[in-house]
Amino acid sequence: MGEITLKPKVTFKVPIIAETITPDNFAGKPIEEIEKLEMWEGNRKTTLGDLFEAAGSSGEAPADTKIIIEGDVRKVRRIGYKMTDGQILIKGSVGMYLGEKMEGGKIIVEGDADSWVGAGMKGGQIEIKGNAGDYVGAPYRGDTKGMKKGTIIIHGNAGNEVGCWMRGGTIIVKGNAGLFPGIHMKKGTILVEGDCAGRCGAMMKGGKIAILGYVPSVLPSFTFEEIKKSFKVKGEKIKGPFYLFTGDLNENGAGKLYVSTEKNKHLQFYEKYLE
Amino acid sequence: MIKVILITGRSLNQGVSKELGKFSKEYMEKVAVCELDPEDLKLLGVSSGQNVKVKTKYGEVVVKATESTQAPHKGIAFIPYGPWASILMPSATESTGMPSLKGIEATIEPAKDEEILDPEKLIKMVVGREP
Amino acid sequence: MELLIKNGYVYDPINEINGEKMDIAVKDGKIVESVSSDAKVIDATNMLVMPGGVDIHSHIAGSKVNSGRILRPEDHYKDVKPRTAITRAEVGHTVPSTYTIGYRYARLGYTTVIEAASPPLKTRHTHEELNDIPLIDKSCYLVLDNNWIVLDYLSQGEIDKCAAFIGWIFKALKGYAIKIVNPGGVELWGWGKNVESLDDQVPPFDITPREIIRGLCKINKMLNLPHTIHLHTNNLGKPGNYRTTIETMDTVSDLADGKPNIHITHVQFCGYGGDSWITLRSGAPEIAKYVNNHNHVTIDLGQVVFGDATTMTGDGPFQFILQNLTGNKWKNADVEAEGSAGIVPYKYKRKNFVNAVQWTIGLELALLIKDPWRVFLTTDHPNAGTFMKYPRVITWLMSKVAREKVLNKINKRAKKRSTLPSIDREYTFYEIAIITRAATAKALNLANKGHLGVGADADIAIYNINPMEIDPSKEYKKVRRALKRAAYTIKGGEIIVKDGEIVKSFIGETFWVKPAIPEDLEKDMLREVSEKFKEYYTVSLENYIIGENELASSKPIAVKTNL
Amino acid sequence: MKTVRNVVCPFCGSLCDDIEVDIEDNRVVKVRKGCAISATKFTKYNEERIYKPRIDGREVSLEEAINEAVEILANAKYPALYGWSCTSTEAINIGIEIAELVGGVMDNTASVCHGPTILGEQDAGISTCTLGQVKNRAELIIYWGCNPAHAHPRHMARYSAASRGRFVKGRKERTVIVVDVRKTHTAKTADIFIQIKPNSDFELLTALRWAVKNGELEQEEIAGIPAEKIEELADMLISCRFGALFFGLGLTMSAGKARNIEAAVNLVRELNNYTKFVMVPMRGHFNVTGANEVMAWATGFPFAVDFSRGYPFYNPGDTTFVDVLTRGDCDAALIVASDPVSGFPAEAIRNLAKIPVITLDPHETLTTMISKVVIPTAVVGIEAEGSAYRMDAVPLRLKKLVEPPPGILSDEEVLKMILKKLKERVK
Repeated sequence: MGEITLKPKVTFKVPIIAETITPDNFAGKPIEEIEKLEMWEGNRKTTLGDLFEAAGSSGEAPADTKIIIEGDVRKVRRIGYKMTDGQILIKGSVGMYLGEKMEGGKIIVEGDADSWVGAGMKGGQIEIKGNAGDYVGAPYRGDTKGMKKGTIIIHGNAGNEVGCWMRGGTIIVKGNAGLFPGIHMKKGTILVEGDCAGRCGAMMKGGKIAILGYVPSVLPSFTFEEIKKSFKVKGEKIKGPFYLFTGDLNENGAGKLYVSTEKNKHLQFYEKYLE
Repeated sequence: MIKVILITGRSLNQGVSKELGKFSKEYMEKVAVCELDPEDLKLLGVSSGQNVKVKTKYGEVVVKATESTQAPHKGIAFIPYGPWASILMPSATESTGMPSLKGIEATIEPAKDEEILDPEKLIKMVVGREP
Repeated sequence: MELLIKNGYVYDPINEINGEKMDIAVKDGKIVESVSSDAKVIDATNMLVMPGGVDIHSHIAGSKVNSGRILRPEDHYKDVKPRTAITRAEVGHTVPSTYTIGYRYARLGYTTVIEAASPPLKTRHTHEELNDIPLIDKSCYLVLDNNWIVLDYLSQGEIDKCAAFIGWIFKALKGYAIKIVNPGGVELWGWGKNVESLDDQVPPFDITPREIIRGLCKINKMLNLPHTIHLHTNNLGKPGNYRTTIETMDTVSDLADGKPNIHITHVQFCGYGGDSWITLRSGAPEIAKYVNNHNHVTIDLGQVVFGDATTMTGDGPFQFILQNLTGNKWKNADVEAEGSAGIVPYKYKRKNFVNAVQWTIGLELALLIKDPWRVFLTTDHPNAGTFMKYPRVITWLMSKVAREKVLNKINKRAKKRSTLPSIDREYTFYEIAIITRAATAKALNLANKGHLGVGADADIAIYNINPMEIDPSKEYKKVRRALKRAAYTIKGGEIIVKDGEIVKSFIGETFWVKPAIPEDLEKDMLREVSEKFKEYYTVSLENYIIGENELASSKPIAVKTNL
Repeated sequence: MKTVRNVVCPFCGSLCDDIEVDIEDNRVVKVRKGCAISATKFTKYNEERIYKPRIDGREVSLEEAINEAVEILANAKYPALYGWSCTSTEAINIGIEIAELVGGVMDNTASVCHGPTILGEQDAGISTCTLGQVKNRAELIIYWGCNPAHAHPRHMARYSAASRGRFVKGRKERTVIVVDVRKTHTAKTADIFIQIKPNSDFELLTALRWAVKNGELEQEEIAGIPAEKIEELADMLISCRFGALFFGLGLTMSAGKARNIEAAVNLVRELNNYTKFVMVPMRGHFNVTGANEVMAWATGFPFAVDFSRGYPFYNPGDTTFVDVLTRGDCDAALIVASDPVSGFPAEAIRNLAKIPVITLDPHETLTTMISKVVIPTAVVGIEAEGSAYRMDAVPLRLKKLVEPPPGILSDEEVLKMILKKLKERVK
């Protein structure tokens, strides 16, 4: 396994577009060539070498290339764009569009990640040890091609619209989630282990969402089905019990929404429909 | 002190006084205000025209309390758009471009003896220097 | 400035020049007999030379097009090009930005394009966009058939005043021809309804679609307008509608005087046989038969090209049906006292039965209608595909092999039902020059466009292909590649494209008609109209009028009327 | 004295075009037909005027100010250009070219107004119309999260509730419903007032749609409204011949933002299966719609366009001015016809105050206070002409009524000068 370490040379002020930071672009290249990779600092075209100190050596193929980023890269965007294999480890917090359209490999962030983590992701794994912003896995405006495959794990909290337009794959939020997890979702699984600000599964057509914590309410276009003992994520059983809802009926959807019964006593009134 | 949901918005007075100038007396009179439900005023022990301090997670500001003509809206406070309202707003937009300018949790307390800052002082306070 | 285009193979059907090797001389923006020895020489040896393309129906500017842009950011993300020292940034795929439209048409060798439908109240917007479309000359049709003032006058039999109103509106709003969109049906869409036949009543006007069409056809003649009425049929997009289309053509046959008096647009969308989406079949043979036997009709294709499209039309009720069929996002925008617009993103798929039938219909029309002077190439951009696909459509017309390649990939049931496999006709370059420039210029009565005779505007397309050597039937890919990127496009005597790249940019002209209306009649009419305006509209009559100074490069065309 | 008729009012998105203005000695002396705001706008436009360009508070010549502006923009790595909603479409169009040339972020005030409406539309579409359709046909009108009595004072009389149209003759022939968190002055004129809990519009819109679809509501109360009342309301919406929903910032700014609009779009779409229904955003500034239109035709996107890589990139939340400022991304700003400092959250203002700001405005504002370069301009619609788009995207021509003060040019002219110099400077 080849390892390349990148360190910002200065504190970045304007946004850095760094879609060239991928194992695919690094593999098989000597440091001098990696340093020549194109980057954008605001409206100036520049190179990786101008912005980052690069050290180490890359592997022959993306699969055996690991990129380690040290320092503050909160302004740096699109790291891991379309990567197919290999690893990126970010030892801090990172900017928007991390792992956009990623197809394979693994990205680990030790700090926080800004919005659009794994935007339109097609495979691989992203793990954020801190918090994530909004629109995890979501496509750009107007587009309907959300996350298709792969896994995103967020150990902290996530913002609004986790898994917007999701078409497959798995998103796990170990902390809390904002409004609208699984909005427009068609397929795939979202697990929120903490609380959720609400409106889960709005306009969803399919897929599964489970909330283990508190939810203020369930949308009126969801219908209560039954109480379920457990919920499965990637083959692993998550113990309930859960209120199970189907929706979004406004979209003739058949998505499944699991909400913890214990943390949501205020939803008990639904139980009258069991009789 | 009472807890309210704060909303901001346009008002006719704000619209008219804006055209008289952002530094005019009228603008400050019409915009540095907080419209409250009569019941909320009573709870606060404040009468229309007295100053109150509005606090949110994001900031605090002294404005003049007025009795709302668009009541009932118990538990809801209204401040017209302008520099006094915006200090109380979150800067985060939830990645939409739009800060949440309506529906923010706030507290209101009487501040009869505290001064309402004019726009110049307000900006100085926000940016921390002479503009 | 002088130019000499030397040794090209020239196709100039209006002047009956069919692949003759000759020189074209240009001076001060016009074609001339000869130029001095100082002229800049363009060596067109072994190249194909044609007049600049003239697109008779394309949605390029105005509120509807811009609504499409706003509605579809996903259309734009992948199709971008940074600015250069000469060009503005390019963006947009099926609904490109104004700049992009100008550059892309120019690259194809097109130099004149008409916006197909502008609601009068929003025509100021149309002009603001036309002002920003570089390089090409342009104009717009005004949608007038569901206009309340027109309907009031027609239903009251006040045809003179109606003509005066329409004449005035061309002067006031700077438009070129009368556009008719689902006459009567769009007015009813104001209540969420539609018409189903030419003889349905349109309350409260006490008028039928047939009467609207005939009335406007008569007025078109009274005003002596350069183009015919330009008509989008009733029942568009519905199985079995080819009958409505033929009925529509026939309803004005008695008003004709040996020349075309009606243009039916994007006939593919109104050429459907069968009586449901399941029994859908092509109605092209029947329509072609009618057109072949009646010389008062011209049509354009609205040819489907597989892939992304954005449907946009003034036919609000049709778009409502389409959004229900597709479930795609839908914009509807009704315009007070005038009409509507609807937008739905769409993707044509080869394996989809309906889409495959649609694809065959356009080609059948082009191949079964014998007279190329009455059938024009369009994709009803961006409804059936973008204008960028014209080279591809041309190869389907020129090559049976190219058609068969697609036929083998389309929905099997659609292929079985189509007459297309049995058609052997292949267009020649001369015929292509007719359906893409000569005939369209003629139909628009643009005397200086669409040909290369002395006095014509020096709008010229040169393609890097040798028409004497190439066999378009077999080497259709070469044809496509050459037509996609003109070797040179010359606009008004200036070289604007070289080797498929924009080398110079400026703003072309916006032309519009200025009919002469008797003063008294106009006064009478305006008195009535200004009263109606107060009731019907939310803007004043004065603010409805567009000043000539609002056009970046205004070219009025004075018209003597028969009023 | 002369009287100019059919003047378009350059204040709010209603763009009333029937104003009559008396002019004497190059001054507006009387305004007829306009609302209170309009009358003030036309007569008090000389209050707090700026008469001389400034750099760092020092009065300079126009040329010096323009040169300084050009230097700032040309040197910036990520400049932002913002405002635009209170100027002519022509001026905005030049702004776009400047943004493209300097590789900046071009945003207009829609981003903090009806930007969410556009985002909602981009996911779901919208069934809309020009205001005359409502005037002529609407039997049922809903004002949701908007207060035209205050924000668009003549809207109800000219275009909606109380307007006189061809098929519907006036207020008595219409049913008016107001949905708001307060009993606003608009609500006080309504036939039905639905007082909704703050931040629960999405739930109510969703429930209404479900009720229109004849679905069963399993909750007894939604958004503070009993289920039976929601069902009744749904029946009313279905039963009218033509319904119109006007909506304001009560939807775009409260929890859910763009998704509230999407829910409204979906409700209206559903209603069109039963009757005719449309919705129209109550746009605020007089040409914010024009800013969206011209940006869309020139760049493909209606607001929040990032040109840093030479072509337009759009992603509100990233490329919107509030976000760009809050993250501290931009290193210079050009503000035209807007006062973000009096309307933006504190963090954004703090960051704006740290960078060189160029401001074009006729008047002293909180933004001119913190600007490095201030260039005074003419008041569009009074001292300069140009095009503007009404809230329903009807384009109108603003008139020039009087001459601006000596030496003061229009936004369009000043921006043209900046563009010209920039073109020489940036190759």
